[in-house]
Amino acid sequence: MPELMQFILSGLTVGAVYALVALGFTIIYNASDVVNFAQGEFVMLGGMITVFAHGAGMPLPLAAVIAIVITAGVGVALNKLAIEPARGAPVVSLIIITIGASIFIRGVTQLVFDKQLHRFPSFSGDDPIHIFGATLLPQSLWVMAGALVVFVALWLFFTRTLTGKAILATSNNRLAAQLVGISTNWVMTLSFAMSAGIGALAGVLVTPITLVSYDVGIALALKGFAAAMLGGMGNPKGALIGGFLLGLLEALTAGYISSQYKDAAAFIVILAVLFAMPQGLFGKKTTDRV
Amino acid sequence: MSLLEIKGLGIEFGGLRAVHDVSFAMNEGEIVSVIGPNGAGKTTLFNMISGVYLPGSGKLMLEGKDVTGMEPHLLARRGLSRTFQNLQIFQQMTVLDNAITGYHLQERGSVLADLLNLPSSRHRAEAAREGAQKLLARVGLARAAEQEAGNLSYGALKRLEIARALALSPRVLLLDEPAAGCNAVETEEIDALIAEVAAEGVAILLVEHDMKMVMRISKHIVVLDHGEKIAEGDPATVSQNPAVIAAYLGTQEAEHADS
Amino acid sequence: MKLSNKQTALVVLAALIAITPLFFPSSYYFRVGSLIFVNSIAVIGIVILAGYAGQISLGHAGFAGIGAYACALAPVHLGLHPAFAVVLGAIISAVMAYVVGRPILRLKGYYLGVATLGFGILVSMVLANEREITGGPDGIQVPDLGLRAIVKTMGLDLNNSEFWYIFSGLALILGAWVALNLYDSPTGRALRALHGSEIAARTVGIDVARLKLQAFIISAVYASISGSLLALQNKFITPDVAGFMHSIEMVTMAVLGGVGSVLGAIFGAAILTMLPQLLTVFAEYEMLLMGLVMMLVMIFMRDGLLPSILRRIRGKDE
Amino acid sequence: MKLLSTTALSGLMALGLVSTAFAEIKIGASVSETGPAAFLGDPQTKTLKMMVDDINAKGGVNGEQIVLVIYDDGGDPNKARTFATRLVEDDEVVAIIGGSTTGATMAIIPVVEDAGIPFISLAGAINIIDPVKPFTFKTPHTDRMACQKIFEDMEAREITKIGMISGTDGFGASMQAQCKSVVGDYGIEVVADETYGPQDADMTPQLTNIKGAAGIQAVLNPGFGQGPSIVTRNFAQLAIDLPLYQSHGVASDGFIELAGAAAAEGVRLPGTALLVTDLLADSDPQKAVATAYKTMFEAQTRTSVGTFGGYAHDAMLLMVDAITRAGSADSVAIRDALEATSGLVGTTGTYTMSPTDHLGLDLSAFRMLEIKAGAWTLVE
Repeated sequence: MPELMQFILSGLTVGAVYALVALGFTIIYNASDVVNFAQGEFVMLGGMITVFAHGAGMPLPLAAVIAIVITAGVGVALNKLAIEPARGAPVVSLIIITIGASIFIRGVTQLVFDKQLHRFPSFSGDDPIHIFGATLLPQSLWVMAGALVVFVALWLFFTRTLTGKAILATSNNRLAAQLVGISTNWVMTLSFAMSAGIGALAGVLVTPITLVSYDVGIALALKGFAAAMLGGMGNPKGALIGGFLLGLLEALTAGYISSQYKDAAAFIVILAVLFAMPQGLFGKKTTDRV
Repeated sequence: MSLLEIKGLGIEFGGLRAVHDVSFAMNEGEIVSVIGPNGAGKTTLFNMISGVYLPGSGKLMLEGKDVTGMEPHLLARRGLSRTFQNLQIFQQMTVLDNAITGYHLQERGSVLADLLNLPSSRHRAEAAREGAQKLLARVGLARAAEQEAGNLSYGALKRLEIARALALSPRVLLLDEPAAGCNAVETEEIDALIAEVAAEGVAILLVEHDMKMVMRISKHIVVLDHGEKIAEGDPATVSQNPAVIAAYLGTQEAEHADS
Repeated sequence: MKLSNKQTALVVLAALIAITPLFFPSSYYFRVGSLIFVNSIAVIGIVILAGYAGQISLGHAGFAGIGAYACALAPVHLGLHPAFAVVLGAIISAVMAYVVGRPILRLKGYYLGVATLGFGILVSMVLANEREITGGPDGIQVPDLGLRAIVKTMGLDLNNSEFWYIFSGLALILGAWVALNLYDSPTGRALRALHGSEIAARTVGIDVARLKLQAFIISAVYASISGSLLALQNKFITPDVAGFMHSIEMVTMAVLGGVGSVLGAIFGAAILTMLPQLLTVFAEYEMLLMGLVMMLVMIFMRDGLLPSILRRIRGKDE
Repeated sequence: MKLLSTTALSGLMALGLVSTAFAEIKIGASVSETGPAAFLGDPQTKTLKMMVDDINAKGGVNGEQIVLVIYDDGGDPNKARTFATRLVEDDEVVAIIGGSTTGATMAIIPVVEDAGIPFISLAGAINIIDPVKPFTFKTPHTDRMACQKIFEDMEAREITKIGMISGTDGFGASMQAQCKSVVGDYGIEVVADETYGPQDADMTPQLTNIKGAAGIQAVLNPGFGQGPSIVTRNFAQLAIDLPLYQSHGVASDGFIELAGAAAAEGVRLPGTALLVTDLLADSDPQKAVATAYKTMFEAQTRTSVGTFGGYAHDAMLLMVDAITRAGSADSVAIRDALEATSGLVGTTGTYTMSPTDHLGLDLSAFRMLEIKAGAWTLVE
């Protein structure tokens, strides 16, 4: 079954990309109940800044670190300038603010950098690894490892650290969190910085595979959003599994059914899952309180 | 046959028994109160009776028919309406529109007629509007009719909710702390209103913390503690029941310890 | 005689549509005007769904796509006159809204968002992939409505932009009238009630699931007609009409202008339709400014442009 | 509020309410400078601007300066139509260049045909000029010609069974359909037909299926943007030992860079003289034009020149040539002159138009290129 193996490896590669984007969504959502549609732009910035820093002569690892730090800064700015002033606004307004932010970031990026496609070398070369008759590029392993590491780190962060618990507490009840002495502003700043940083890390990891240009963010954000909702928004486990599931679904549909309708298959499954489980696979059940 | 009969109702949230095996019955024109310390499960019981929560066990009979697990809007059609402990007012709508909404079952009709503003639609709306204006006068909110509901005081909103619930011309009315947050005068007005409505033959189920009011107007009292019924009877019997006293004293101590 | 809110809104709208052409330097402005009207019709649908009933949709362009392609395909394959193709599109959209809406309207907030998004993407994907029927991503020709020629025989010779300005202007007034009727009607009140508190709405006897579905269907018909008018006006249509960006554009227009009111939404549609035309002077800064405007309005004028502006004007009067 | 009034003011200025000069020829353009087709529109915008500057610096056309009014339609046909209306009705241009994508072009056509304004499209599809419309011309080869060029090469290599993997964007889908409609003429059979989305990250499942198709001898990938680079890399990853053909959609140095020289080794595609200016014989009529454009573009943008910018170059060249010959800036005169274009050498090929041919190129203008050691070479 080398074909099946190849489909699965492809699905895991693409799924890891989606999972990384979905994990970024999770943190901001946990801290603020905001689904940040500019998350894809963080990924794009990670890739673009690395490309240009590397192009300016910096070694790749340094360029990547710079990209992550700058993007985290952009995330903090987004929170301070756009999300915090809009606190309490309805869901649609927040969607429009974050979409506005994503258009803005794209607009700035194409001015500062350019509109061309870019790529930088894979971290460990391009010699395929052979697994049961199928092949995998070493960069895919980097992306998958990245998704897993980020997941484990987040999981530990949310369950083992005081700050992580503070973020969850803020999400559950902002006022109560303030009453017990949590600085909710700090929590928000931190979660936007983390989300943006993870997004940028994703950009650094995936650019050698997917290439990058100023407008790759929307498609990534949509898929990441879908993956996060499939898994259940706010749950890192859901984001990880949702991402991989989506990637596998697409690859298997492309392999066995129709490559034209692979995205359709993914969305039909999402609709079916939400029909059966309105909170996604791992989302919290909520009861109306009256 | 009683108008409303509750037979062994119970529900669990995540393994926690919120309400367990509660039974009682009420007839036309009766005022029955459910009392008990905070967290005893009164509101949860209300939510089950009004169809907001699906009961985990037990039965709910309305006019002898099993209506367990029926959705709230269907129960409303069968003559059951309610108010809420934490106000559920339509904040963005005017006071009058809030009250008219109570007439939904009478004023609803063809959507097409509504879209095209056909005479049938206007007549339905007009009839509901007149009814709502009368009801607002009855609860003393006639003057505030055109205000946005969000601007009203807490006490006024409580009365608005009662008006909205009355608009359904219910046979059973569930009032969840109607006098909470009201001053003495307002409480008295609500008190009188409840008695008046009951006199018209409506069965009223009441959750209320104002014990003076409960003792004064209830015909029958059901006492809950930790989700279970610990006593029931007329006000005099219940107030002397040792279990009831213990439950209340216990919570009072706990409350003191808290503060 | 004192006018009701509804009458005032309709009079203002009709007057604006009738008077502004007097100031048009060229017929290009008729084109922009007619686009504003066509967009407004879709946006009124969003007002009914999101403003009245409080439900979001990130996939309404899917219905616009159905309406548009009905006009492209029905005349060719079914021999239907384009005018009836508009009706057919609206019927198909309504049926689709019913089928899709029943399961997904149970979802709330972002979950409803992703489900509607999925629907929109499915429609645009079918339109792009079924090349033999739909012409694929490069689009398809749409037959002429034929009405302009009839108007010409009646002695009124209008160019394409002028004709569509008048035609879609009338359609918009009709659409606004219907939406304003709904607002104050029993159904409209029930929709606004379930927006305010779903649980209270249910306890007064409102069948929430049914009403949400009705709002969804009505708004789908608006989107469908808007798509049809766009297709007939452009005489050419591509799957972009059903795309995610078009869905977002609809919602943005509604919310930016003021999703709670029909006039506000039309105002939003007007601003967002004109903005790209105005921003052409800034060339490469266009995108950046577009994003900036979206963010600033939502942050500083949370209820939308029109309500905020009106409030400011009234505030000065007092 | 201040922002709004500023925008309104600049809007008025843009709408031309503030003075215009005289003795000038206004040429309009609507291109996809941003959006999914920015790969096309971005170099096209730059090319048009630098050419107009260059022409004006050299004294203009017939002694008059050219004014270029250019709008970014983002590849959205609806916007393209609005901008076309604006160019015709408001800016009152004498001719229009643009429509980077077929969709945008098809939306512009009714406007220009209605108004009688000559229009040169920069998009590929054959139905732009077939059937011929009086005022519509185009510079790029049709996608059908690209298919024919590729299949000719396959035929010469005795390839009879191929697999196709196409992008689902307009470019890929249109070329996929055209290729399938002419493939039979060359005795070639498409035994595997796969697609991918324009933003997809991995095409190994599709390529695995193609690899497994019985008797397959070559693979063709119609598409543009990042897709073909990823396909090429996946092709190498799966070690598919077959000839890979790309389309003219990726005919620029950027493709070799993105796909990587190793993965792109041996890839063939139909390109234009632009990519191989150094390899052209000095006697080649295109050498001078192509070299001049390449030098100018690369000096001003510091990005490598590509086929798409070349289309805009040729469109402007055709337009200026027609205006010169017409001796006036009258739209109908320009149209007639355009139709009478004969032997005009552009970067894409040599144009000879006629009332039945509003493209004026033949297959000879395409050159089959092969990537060897990270550079373009001519296939003889």
